[in-house]
Amino acid sequence: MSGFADEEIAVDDDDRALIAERNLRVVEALLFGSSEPLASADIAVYLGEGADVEKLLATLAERYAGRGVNLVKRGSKWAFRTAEDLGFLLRREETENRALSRAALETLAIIAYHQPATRAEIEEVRGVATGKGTLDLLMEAGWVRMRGRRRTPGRPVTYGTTDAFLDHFGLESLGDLPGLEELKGAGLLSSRLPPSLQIPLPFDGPLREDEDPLDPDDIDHTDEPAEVDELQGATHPLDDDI
Amino acid sequence: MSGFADEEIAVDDDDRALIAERNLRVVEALLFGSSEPLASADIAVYLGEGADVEKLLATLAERYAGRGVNLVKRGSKWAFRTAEDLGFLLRREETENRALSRAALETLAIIAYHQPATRAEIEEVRGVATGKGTLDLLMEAGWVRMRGRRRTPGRPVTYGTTDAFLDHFGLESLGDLPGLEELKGAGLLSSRLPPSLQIPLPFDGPLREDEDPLDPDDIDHTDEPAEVDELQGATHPLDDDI
Amino acid sequence: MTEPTQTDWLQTPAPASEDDEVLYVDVDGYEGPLDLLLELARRQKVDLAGISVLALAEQYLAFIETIRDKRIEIAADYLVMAAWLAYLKSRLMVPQAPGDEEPSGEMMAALLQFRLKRLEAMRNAAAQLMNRPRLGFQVYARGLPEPVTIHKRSLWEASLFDLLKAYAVQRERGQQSDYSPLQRTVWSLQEARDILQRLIGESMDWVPMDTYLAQYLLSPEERVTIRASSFASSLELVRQGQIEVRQNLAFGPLFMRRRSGGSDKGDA
Repeated sequence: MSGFADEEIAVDDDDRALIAERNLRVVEALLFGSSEPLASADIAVYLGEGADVEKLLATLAERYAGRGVNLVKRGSKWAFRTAEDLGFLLRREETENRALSRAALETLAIIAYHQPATRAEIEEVRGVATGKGTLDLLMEAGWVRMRGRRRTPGRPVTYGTTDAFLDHFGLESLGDLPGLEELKGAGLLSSRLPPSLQIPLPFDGPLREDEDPLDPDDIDHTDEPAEVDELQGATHPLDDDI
Repeated sequence: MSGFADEEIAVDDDDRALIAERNLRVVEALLFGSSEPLASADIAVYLGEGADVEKLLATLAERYAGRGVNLVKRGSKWAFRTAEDLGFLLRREETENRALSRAALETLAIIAYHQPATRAEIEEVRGVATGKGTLDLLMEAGWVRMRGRRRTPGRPVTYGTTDAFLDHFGLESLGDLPGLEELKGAGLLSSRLPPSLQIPLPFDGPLREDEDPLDPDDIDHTDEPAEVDELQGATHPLDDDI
Repeated sequence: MTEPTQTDWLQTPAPASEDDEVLYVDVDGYEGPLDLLLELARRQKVDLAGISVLALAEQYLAFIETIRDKRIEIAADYLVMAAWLAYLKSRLMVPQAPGDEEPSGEMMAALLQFRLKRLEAMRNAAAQLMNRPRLGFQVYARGLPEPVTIHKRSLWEASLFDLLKAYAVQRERGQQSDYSPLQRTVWSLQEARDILQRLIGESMDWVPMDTYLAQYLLSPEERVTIRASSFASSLELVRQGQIEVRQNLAFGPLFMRRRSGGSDKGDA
């Protein structure tokens, strides 16, 4: 089988085709079974000397093009890989119900009542520093969004709640959040609080006068820019309707 | 995509062909990506409701017939495996590091050909006591499982082979066991004397009438309870499908 | 003859001995007595169907005898088989008497042949199985599997009550820095007694208790504890004969003065 060209033995086309087909099968099996991508030299040792490994690989890659699995070249090595458009098959999403941490709950509550609120304002009420992770988590949950930037020195980002927030907590609008007297009435706030304690009127409408739109690269600061973007986009048309 | 026939919406042949081709790619990618055999139910969840998984599998198996990699059926599951005839080429140098003892080998063969078989029946064929270690080893290898308990005094555990056994030895079903017909003809699959009229065939399906399910704490006797459990669980729904 | 044979082995007398020359085999190499018998049968170099069961039994018994002569420990099941074979031999050599309920020698021989054939068949089957193109030896699964990775997405849970409570707790916490809880003064009996002694001093005039204590009774919160402690202390002072106490009418003012002349008891 090897070196038939050198030996100048007349091999008719049928035989050549047979040999090529057989070699293709070997290459296919080798690549399939190998635990790492293979270089053409790795494959050559399994074939007759006259075999054109590169050509066999190209033929095989062509045959697998458009299939569920493709033969791809990575650097100088070859491997079978799931077709890119079917990558979703390899990822499965599982949802898991988890209770929100106290820190996240507190931060969310402050944003809900004090929005638009900057991180410094949240920290002022909470009395402790708020980790970036907490805000990220609330944004990932889809309940908090970045609204804009406050027109004050440092231009801090202002945070607000989303429609998903209203939806989750069964509120028609922020106006449904109970006020001071209602909280007292529900026994959640002590009636002995000084009269100086006020609860602000939260606001989740369009940007206020003291807010600038987000900078274009603010979006990149989040882990899931697409989602944040979408939430922001979703809020505005509704505000117009109200 | 699902139930289009019922809805009597005219779907032309081109669309059908497109859907089938896409489904084939999905099936191909799933099976190619997995090192373990997959049941058609595992695959069905990734396809439209109307998809005929068995037919897709048959089509795919046909396409890969004669190739370096074949789609093979192992029990009730399917997997891509390198072609058997290329074995001599692909054979790896590394020898069996864990050669099975003669006792384990004989025990495995007896279970395969006589299943469901109790330990007493295995011992009767071999004429010698079978150590617990031998059965444990075979179960650990994933080739043998506890099926249930025979409805006879003492309620002995019955043993059978697994889909992994079929996969390892390249058998589509127990009917492919080498020499099965000859052994059956010679009456050697009987656990009794030759004059006995019934010649049982090995059987790895659901529990028979003379078998009870395993007791809940039987599972704890094995080193890998989850596997035994899973293997058992996996067999039943598939048997119903066929 | 439907019962398994193992029980039969136990019902037989001790074996007779006989010599044979082929017995250089080591019992350790065998997977039990049936395996040994199979090996001996193979040495007859005929198909198992054509073996002489009688010769086989004799060879086996001779083998066991040699082992015992060498005082080598031998597993009990070899001895059980020897006993059964000795019985088989005796059944084969003595014609079956009419009315004999025991299985005939021929039946027992057929049983042995069957068991040997079956064991050999299983042994061959095992070899055939192992010669198949096995997964991981000649046949391969995907070497670079692409397993399904599961992304866990958290679905956060919180109720409106949790939210409101979290808010309220924080607002209250914020206010607590301005709040100083009232320190309620409690006069101890000893304290009241010291004060009374000091105030009454050497005064021999009847003076209402509240007058003595006027400067302390200005703060309404402490009025009760001062009065109570002072009254209790005054009773003790009266008991000790230091002061006298007088009250003209119920709930009227309580007058006190120094008792003249030391330790005599006064009336309340």
